[in-house]
Amino acid sequence: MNVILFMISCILTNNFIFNKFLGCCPFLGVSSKVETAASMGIAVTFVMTIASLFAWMVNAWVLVPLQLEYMQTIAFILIIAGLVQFVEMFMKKSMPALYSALGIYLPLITTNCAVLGVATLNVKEGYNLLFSVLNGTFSALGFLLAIVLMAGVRERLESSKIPKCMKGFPISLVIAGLMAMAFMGFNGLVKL
Amino acid sequence: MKTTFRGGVHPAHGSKRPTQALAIRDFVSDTVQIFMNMHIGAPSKPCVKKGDHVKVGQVIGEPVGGLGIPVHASVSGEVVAVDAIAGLTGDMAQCVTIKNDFQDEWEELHPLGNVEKVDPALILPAIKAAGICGMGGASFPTHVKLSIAPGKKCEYILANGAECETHITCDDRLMQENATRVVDGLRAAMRALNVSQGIIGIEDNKPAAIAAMEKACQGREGVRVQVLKTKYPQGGEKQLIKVLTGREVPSGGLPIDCGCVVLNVGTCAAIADAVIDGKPVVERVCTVTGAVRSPANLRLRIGTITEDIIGECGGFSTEPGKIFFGGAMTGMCLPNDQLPMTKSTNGIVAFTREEAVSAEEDPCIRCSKCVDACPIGLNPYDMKISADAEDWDACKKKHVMDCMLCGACAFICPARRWLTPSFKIAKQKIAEKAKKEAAAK
Amino acid sequence: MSDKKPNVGKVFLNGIINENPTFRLVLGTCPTLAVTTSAINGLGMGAAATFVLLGSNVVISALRKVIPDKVRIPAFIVVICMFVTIIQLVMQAFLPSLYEALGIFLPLIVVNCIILGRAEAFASKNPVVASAFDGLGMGVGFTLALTLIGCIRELLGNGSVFGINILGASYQPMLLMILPAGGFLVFGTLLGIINALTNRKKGDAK
Amino acid sequence: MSLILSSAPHVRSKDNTQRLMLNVIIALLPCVAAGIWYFGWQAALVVAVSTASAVAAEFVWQKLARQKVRVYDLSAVVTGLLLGLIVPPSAPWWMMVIGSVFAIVIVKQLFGGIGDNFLNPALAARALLLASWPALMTSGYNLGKFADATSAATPLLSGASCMDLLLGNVTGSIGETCKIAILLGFAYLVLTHTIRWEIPVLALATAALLGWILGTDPLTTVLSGGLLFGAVFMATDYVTSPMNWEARAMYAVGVGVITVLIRKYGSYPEGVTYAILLMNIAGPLFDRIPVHRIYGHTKAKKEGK
Repeated sequence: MNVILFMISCILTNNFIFNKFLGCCPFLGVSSKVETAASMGIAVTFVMTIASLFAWMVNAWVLVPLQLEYMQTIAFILIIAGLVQFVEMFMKKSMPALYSALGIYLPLITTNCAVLGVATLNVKEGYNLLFSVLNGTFSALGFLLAIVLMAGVRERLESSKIPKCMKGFPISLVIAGLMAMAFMGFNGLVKL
Repeated sequence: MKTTFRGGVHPAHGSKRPTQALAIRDFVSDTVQIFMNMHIGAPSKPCVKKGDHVKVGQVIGEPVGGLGIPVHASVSGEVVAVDAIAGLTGDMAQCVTIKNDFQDEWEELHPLGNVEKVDPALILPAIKAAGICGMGGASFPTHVKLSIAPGKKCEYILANGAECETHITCDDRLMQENATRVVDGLRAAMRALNVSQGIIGIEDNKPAAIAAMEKACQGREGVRVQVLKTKYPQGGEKQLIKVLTGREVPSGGLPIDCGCVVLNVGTCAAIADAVIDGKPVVERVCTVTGAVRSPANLRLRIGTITEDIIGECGGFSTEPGKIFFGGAMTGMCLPNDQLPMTKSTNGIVAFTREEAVSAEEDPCIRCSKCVDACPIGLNPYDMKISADAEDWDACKKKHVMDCMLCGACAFICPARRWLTPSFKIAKQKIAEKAKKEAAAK
Repeated sequence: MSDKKPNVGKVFLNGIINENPTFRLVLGTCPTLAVTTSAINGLGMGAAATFVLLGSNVVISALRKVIPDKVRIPAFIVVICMFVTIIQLVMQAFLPSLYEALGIFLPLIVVNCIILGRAEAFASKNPVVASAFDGLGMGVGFTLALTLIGCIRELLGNGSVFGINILGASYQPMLLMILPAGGFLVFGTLLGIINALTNRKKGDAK
Repeated sequence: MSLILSSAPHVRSKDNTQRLMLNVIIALLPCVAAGIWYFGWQAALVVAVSTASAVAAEFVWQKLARQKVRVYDLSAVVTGLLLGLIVPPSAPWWMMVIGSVFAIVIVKQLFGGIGDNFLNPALAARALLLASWPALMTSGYNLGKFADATSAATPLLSGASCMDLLLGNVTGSIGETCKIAILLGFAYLVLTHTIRWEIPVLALATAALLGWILGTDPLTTVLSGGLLFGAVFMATDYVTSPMNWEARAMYAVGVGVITVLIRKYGSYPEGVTYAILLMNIAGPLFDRIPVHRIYGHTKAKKEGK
């Protein structure tokens, strides 16, 4: 039961975008079309899950025993960069269809703060392996939900008469703000 | 049994039916102008010249090409001009002007007699010789419609008596006064194609017509009346087929692709005239209403000039702002009152200045009334966005080609947006592009 | 650009005004939104980022001829990471409350696109001094923006600026402003206002 | 004779934007009356301030942005009225001004004005006020007929009888308490073809069903809190509800489900505000789900794929 509640909280209550401001750059930058937004979201989900797993293992089995915790950031970013490279190569070879859909987003993910963020958060919150991976997956699904909803709204607003000075980032931020306000409705939905 | 389709609107002007009780009366003017391009397809070739004397029913235009039909003189008298004049769309077309001598001298006719006994093989040639094309407004040559392509089978012939358009009541009166003729015409078409089922669809706001038609159907083989709910566009071909047979015309296809042929009741009556009496199309019933002193249902000789018709109806009641042929939902505007009516003109409506001025386009409020109203199930809101952006490819993806320009969305739109006109342009642009591409290949 | 010696002062001002990373380039949105719940947090975050930006720009510029092109991005990240780790440890030791307030966004400076962006766009192509001023200019621009947003949010959401009460005790704080949604809204409207002002300026110039 | 040439259709329905908005205003009048009856003159003041400031905000914005002033379309009046009816009767005037200006300027005009906003302006403003001043937004019901009420407990938990709920003899936001008034408005809107009945009915039915499964009496679910008001006046907002029938149905069900979930498990006493806002956001995606049937297209699709 706890696990399920945790998942819901990752997606809705503690949404990465609307509550933690992680992954805002792709959220604002890659959300003009629903299809690309969904692809980006799926790619992020993929990487965040694996990154959480590896980061936890490296932290618990390498950094902590060697008392190298201050090297955390550097270790994590290298893991993520390597992982993204590896995933990219692996996909190119064995899943060309998926690669052509997600390929261009993968390099962007290295500098997506959501990925490094989730790895760091997992350590900070002291999650065990299961919860780390769950946190990675479901936070990413929360990101996916947010970015797809955002893209839906933006597509709908494509034909609207937004004032010139608000076009682009400003209106996207306002949309995000209003969405964050609506997501506040989920507050307290999960009491952990 | 279903009596209606999904979507549609209720144009209030139609429900008033101002000329309901008006019986059909004849009117013959002293000059007629007969266009050679009254039907879809290649215009007919004039075969009379200035100074010729013609009789009623004499062929004055010979058919050209597969979709061609002959054109007949509608009055007897002298041909005073054969020249090109601007038609309804502004395009120049050949036109024969005849001065009526009021002798009403008829060309010799070749009646075939009782439709139930005539040789079915003779029916189609008789229809072609009579120059019949769709009288409901589409003006598609009827003999072509009834020539079923090999591999296709016609199972239903539907007589369209829905008359869902606003203002128009000519079919209503025709069914009341000439019910037997309509049934005869339907039976003739059924026999020509060896079809066993004929259904006459009539909206429930025409009880007198329903009663008359039901009576006329008694004892006739395979024909029956189906009462339909009053809603626009109940008389749309696609909607009528769906309601009467439960079938759907495939996208981009014709009614025959789902085993149906739809004939207007006026067309049915013309078929009956052609078969029983051998009479070609020289006259038709036409509703004249709106800002005229005494609205009427007139049986007019083809080619009667609008000004004369309005004059017959007592002239304009006030300064007109707009005159159009057909109903208010799909009618075509006239640039002046000098144009003649044609075989497919079912109504002439004059609007006052106030009625004619169209409101300014407001911003869309996404009320989705257009989506609810679309009888095809399209999303006019979405199509309009692409049409405004002149993104014709996107329009095509949103199925604008399935739009039948019924006007329901534009009618219902509270923001008064020009939905239907936009789609008309989009359809033209897409068709032009397809033509260009085909030519390039 | 590498041939010409860039004007140091211009480079510095460029980062503050014309290419302000927050308001003009809209980079590094995550920390901008996350830590600006108060003016002091915005200033702290800006200062930390400025330090990293300055350091990484100098080092990368110095090493720009040594680092092979193919591995330059990972190399840049390692350099940036080094400085982030330094500032993390320093803050933890001397400013523990600010360290807590900034939370995970301190280590996340590593993936702040401003820093990697400047390394790639400027430092890897320009001499050390110019790069230093570029880093400083960008850092100051970022800091100013963060502090401004922090001030607005703190003022409306708490009635104070830098912890000093301004609007008096009777002010009913608008809590939304220090919630995430408020961050998005303030940043978005501020961007719109700045766009409108610059557009008008451009219009005047024409 | 000069004749106007234009493309068909030549007739338009009588319902223009202004007329539809007027219909909504008329439908809201019973709620306004009930609110004043129960909560006294302060309720009238709240509604008046919010309506006036909404109209003023729209006017000033359109003047400043050099746009055509469209105050005459009455949409700002509707927004202001709606906002005034979903706050407690003791809401301070400055809060109403902030709410109305936010609703009109940020939620509506920044996106391009009427028809272009993606959230219901009144509800977004309520969410803003609720998040900003939670204390002011969840108390202060002891006015008018309830002046002597000892507690201003959250209206959902007060344990009032169904009859009290129906008549509005309970505390709550100004317009949401008297269900009879809301139903009157609903009937008017449906009879004038201003809205379609599907969204409110589906939303209420879903909420009642889910509430019943989770152990609440269906009638109480429907009659308590702001669900009925939201379902009738907010969820049916043209601009922010989906276009296709199927999408509207999904949207309505979503409103019902989220309302009950927030009521039951969330930290807010009433979830209908957020439920509708969230569905406003998801609406465009619902419209993309290809369930809408187009005449003559079923077979073609199968053959095509």
